[in-house]
Parts: sequence; C-alpha cells; structure tokens
Amino acid sequence: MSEAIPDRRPDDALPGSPAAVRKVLEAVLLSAREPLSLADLRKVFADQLAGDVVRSLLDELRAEWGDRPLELLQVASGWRFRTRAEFMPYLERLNPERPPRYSRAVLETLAIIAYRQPVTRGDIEDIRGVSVATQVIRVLEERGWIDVVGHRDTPGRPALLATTRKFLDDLGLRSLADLPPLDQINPDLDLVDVKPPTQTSS
Amino acid sequence: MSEAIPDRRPDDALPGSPAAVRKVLEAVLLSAREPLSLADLRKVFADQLAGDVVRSLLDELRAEWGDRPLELLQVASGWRFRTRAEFMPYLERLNPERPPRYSRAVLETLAIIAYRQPVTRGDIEDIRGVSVATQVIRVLEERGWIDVVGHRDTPGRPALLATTRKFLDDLGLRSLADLPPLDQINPDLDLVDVKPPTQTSS
Amino acid sequence: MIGDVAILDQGRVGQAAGAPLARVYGAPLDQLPHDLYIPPDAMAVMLEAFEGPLDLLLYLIRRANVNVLDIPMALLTEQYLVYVEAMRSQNLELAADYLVMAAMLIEIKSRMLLPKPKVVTGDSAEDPRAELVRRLVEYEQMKRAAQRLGEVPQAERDFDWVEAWVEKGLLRLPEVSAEDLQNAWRGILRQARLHTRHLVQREELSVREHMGKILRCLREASGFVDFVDLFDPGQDVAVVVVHFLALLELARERLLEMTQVEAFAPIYLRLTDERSDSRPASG
Repeated sequence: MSEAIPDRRPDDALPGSPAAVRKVLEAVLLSAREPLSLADLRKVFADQLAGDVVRSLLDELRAEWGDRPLELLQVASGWRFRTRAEFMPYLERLNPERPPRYSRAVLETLAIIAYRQPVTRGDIEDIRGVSVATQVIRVLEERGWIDVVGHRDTPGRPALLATTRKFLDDLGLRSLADLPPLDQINPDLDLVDVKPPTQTSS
Repeated sequence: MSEAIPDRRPDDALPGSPAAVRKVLEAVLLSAREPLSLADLRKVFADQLAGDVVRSLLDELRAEWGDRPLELLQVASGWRFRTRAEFMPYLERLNPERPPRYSRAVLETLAIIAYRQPVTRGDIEDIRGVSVATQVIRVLEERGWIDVVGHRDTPGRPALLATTRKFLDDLGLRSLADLPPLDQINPDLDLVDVKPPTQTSS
Repeated sequence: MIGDVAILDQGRVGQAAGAPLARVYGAPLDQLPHDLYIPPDAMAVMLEAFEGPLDLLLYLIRRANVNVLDIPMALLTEQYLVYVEAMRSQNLELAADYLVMAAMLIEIKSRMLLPKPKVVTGDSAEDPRAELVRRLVEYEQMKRAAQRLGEVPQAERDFDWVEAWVEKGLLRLPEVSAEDLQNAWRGILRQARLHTRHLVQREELSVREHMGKILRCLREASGFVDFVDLFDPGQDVAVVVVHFLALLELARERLLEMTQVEAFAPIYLRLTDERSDSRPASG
C-alpha cells in the first residue's frame, strides 16, 4: 500500500526493450478514456519512436490479446481496447436497469413519424394530444433514426420529419412497407378512426 | 460497429469452466467504471457462485497480472484494475493535467482528519497550532475525500469531519487500518536529521 | 536550567560583540544564534515555509538536538522570538498564532524561573512545559503522518484506473423492434379512444344536457318538485355540480321558478310554462 512514488525521469523517455515499450503501450491504451491516435502514442515516448515502429508494436499487442477478454481495435480516431461483445450479458447483469428502454413518448413519437411521415412536430402533437418535448425529438435524431426532410409550406415553415435508412437497418426492415400494417393492428378498436390532419400531408 | 447484438441468455448464467469464469471476471473488472464489490461480482454470475469461489478466482487473476502493467487492487469499495505507478511518467506525457501535489497545510489537515476522525476544524487547529484556511478544507471536500458526518454537541455545534470511502479508494486502501502506521514519537532518541523546512514542503 | 546555559553559551560562540543586530520585543539582540544565520533572501522563503508556531518550534528543537521532554525554555524562547522578529522585519504577514505562542513561551519560561512549590510526594507537580511538549509530540506525529500520506500512490496523480471501452451501441442504447412501434401505435389509438370517451363524457356532463333532463323531470312531475329530489345522491360530484349549474341556467332563462318560504325551508321548483299551461319550452 505504501509504495514509493516512482522516479520521474523525463529525459529517459524510452524503456529499454521492445517488450517494455509494448507494456507501456498496453498500460496507456488500457487506461485511456478515448481512442489514442498514432500521434498520441508517439507522444507517450516523447516522439522518440517512429510511427511504423509503434504501429507494428500495436499489431503485436493486438495479437497478444487475441484470446483475451478485450480486443485492441482501430477506430476512426485511433486505437482503443474494447470489451468483447460476448461479455455484454455479464456486464448487463451488473446494471440491472439495462437494457434501457425508451420512454413511451419517444416510442410513440417514433411510431407516428414512421407511419405518417413526413410529419411536423405539430402533427405529432395533434395525434398524441400532448406537446412533444424537444428532448424526445433530439433523442431520435441523435440515434440517427429520424431527420428533417423538408419544410411544410405553412406559416413558420415547420420542419418535416421522416425516418432514415439507419432506422430501417437497425430495425431489420428492408423498407417502410415492412412495418406492421396499421389496419391489422386494431381490429378491436372499432370506434376510432383517428384521422389526424397529417394524413393529407403524407 | 455493426456487430450483432449478442444473445441474452439469462438462464445460462455461468460459463462452463473455471478459466472461462476467470475470463468473465477479467472482462467485467477491466471495463467497470468503479470498484466492484464481491456482491457485484456474484451478481455477474446471477449469484450462482459462492463468495469464496469468486474471491479465490480474484486471487488467481491478481497473480496472473503479477508481471503485467496493470494490477488488480482491492480497495474500500471493491476490486478494480489500475495502472502500476511506474507507468505514470508515460501517462503524464499524454495527459499532463493531474491532481496537484498538495501543500503541507492540506496534507497535515488530511492526516489529522484521517487519523483522528471525526474531528472539528477547531480540533485540527489545536493540533496544528494555526488556524485552518477555509480553502484547505474546501480542497479536500471538493476532491470528495472528506465530508461532514455530524456535529459536535458543543456551543456552535461545529461540524465533525471524517474521510470518505472515495478517499480510501483513491489511495488504494481497503480501510483506515491500511493507513501508514503512525510514528511513535520517542522523545528521548528522536534527534533526526534536521533540514530546513523548505526542502520538505515542496 | 543547566542545559539552557550550556546551549546558550554554545550559541554565542564565534560572534563578536557590537551594535545590536535586532530588537526582540524591544530588547536589543547582540548576536544572532549561531545556527540562525541565513541569507536574507532565503529567510523570507524559509519563514513562509513553516506551517505555524509548532512547526517552527519543532525545527528549533530538532536543530538544537535537545530532548523534547527537556526543552531549554530560555534558549527556545529567545530563538523563537528572533524568528518572529525576523518575520516582522520582512513584512511577512505575521499570523496571530505566532504571537500567541510567543506569549505562551514567555509565560512558561517565567514559571520555570519561579521556585518550585515544595511537594511532599515527589514529582507530582506539573512541569510548566508539559502541555507544550504534549502538543509538540502530537503535532510531530501528524506532520510525519502527512508526509507518509503524501507518498501513498493516489488515483490520477500516481496511477489511473482502468476502464475499457464498452460498445455503447451494444450496451447502452435501447433496442426498438417493429413490434414495439406497432405497440406504440396501439397505445396512441387507445389513448385516442380514451380521449374520445372523455369527450363523450364531457358531453354527458354538459350543462345543456342536464337542463333537458331537469325540464323532462319537472314536466313528468307536472307540479312542484322538491329541490332535493332533483338530485341523485349516488351521482358523481361533477355530475351534481353540472346538474346544479343547469338548474341555475334554467332559472336564469326563466324556464323554471323556485320558491322558498323562509330560510332553510324546502325549495320547490316547477316549470314556468306549467303555470301558463302552455307547451314545454324544451326542444
């Protein structure tokens, strides 16, 4: 517990052996909160290692972790260790609130956009009978499931929202036609034929 | 990025072999956001492993990492992997923004709170022989290392300060008993080297 | 007291006599104690480095190699006062704590000069230095503990916690299926139906409707009806209220008339047109 503080030797930027360098890389990558670029990783050694040397050490490291629970991944902004997908079920058990669910507001808004697109926020509010929080729209936009496809030619020129290709991909649908048809949904709901004004705009 | 979502098999809570269990433990501990208690770790396996089994697997895991750049540490709130101190010079190059070395005033105040808790600010001032700047207390509070645990039943009802669990976690300690032992000041013999205080206050 | 003299003499070794170097609490100081010579620049730095009077005293005691349990008060007090004076001459902000300690030292010193009261049972009379020694020992213990604590590796300063990246797309984001959308749509429809019913209910509760009910009731009774009999006690409060409002509205429109003999007596109602025997006004 009472370990001594290690010597700080800023001039001694480079460990003695390639194995030691790899160990440093491993420590740095395992504790990084963000992906580390090649430039970041060279900075760790005060730029005393060439980029291709670092790169080949990274390859070695990746191979070394081949059968371990994390994988060294190269993403757009650099390298990072990631927990392998097979361990997700165990991680999820730790946080029982997972898997998270969208609120009813988000799901209903998404359903309205999916079935009645393109719709304005006002349309959604008319159908749901309550105002739609900006947060709800943003959640869906940030997920990449909806976006603005135009503006309705009415006062205020409200944005017209529609679902994206990513929405179809993520839900495993080939097209909007694969959505469960509406008329099959409510055989027992005879009295309602909620024809929102939006229908005319679709 | 477009990997399939892994199967959720809640009934299949336990991997087949001890080695596989250890791997799961490793994955979970490497990706945890905070120390994991024994109860947390048992939850990972849907409580199908006894506590002492998990504990001995943790020991194995710790030994396995013995010569690697991380160490599995047991702190007050559980187990967590940390980088070994020898790697800090490299980590610092990447991320130079680190908590400061505290002044003697802060450290002495912290020591008094840690070893004599719960204490009032007046107690600290009595021991140190000087008034304690509010700033000093605030630094420790903002770090999350101390907090108010009550009030002494004397005039003014001064706040009683104690160290927090985070203090133990951040110092890699399991409990207050792990604090460095106090020197028994031997008044007769302790004529230690006397250096001007400037050297020790850096 | 013997120790005091010895160390004091030692302190004067090698210093030539001359003009006072400084004045300590008004008293001229001929010489600096031999271990006090510090370049003036360093002095300021050093004085600021003391954590307080106890820290300064400990330094002086350790420096003089004396036993904490047998502090030579005269020497210690003298040296302490020199430092305090130096702080003052350097215009350092002199904390009140240092002055309080100076007064305490002088007091202890003077008490030690007093003849000890004769005590039959030996050494039970308390040494005037006892409290000071207790504080010095405790402070030194904490001072060393602080140093040790500062050397314990600290998160973020000396090591980083490991937190491997977990694919948020796999773990964090809620999953939605086409079926969820279907259910959501059902929810909207259900809500719409409730909404519709709600409107119908409001219709039922509407004042106009109750006006009709009352008119019908009065016509069937063809004469006076007790006010109380117009209300069904089993009804919802909202219905009763609307019913009452309808009644007032009918009165305002002069479609019925109310009579009451005196306060708290029963109220009777009848249709206005009953009196004129014409056809009911409702439609």
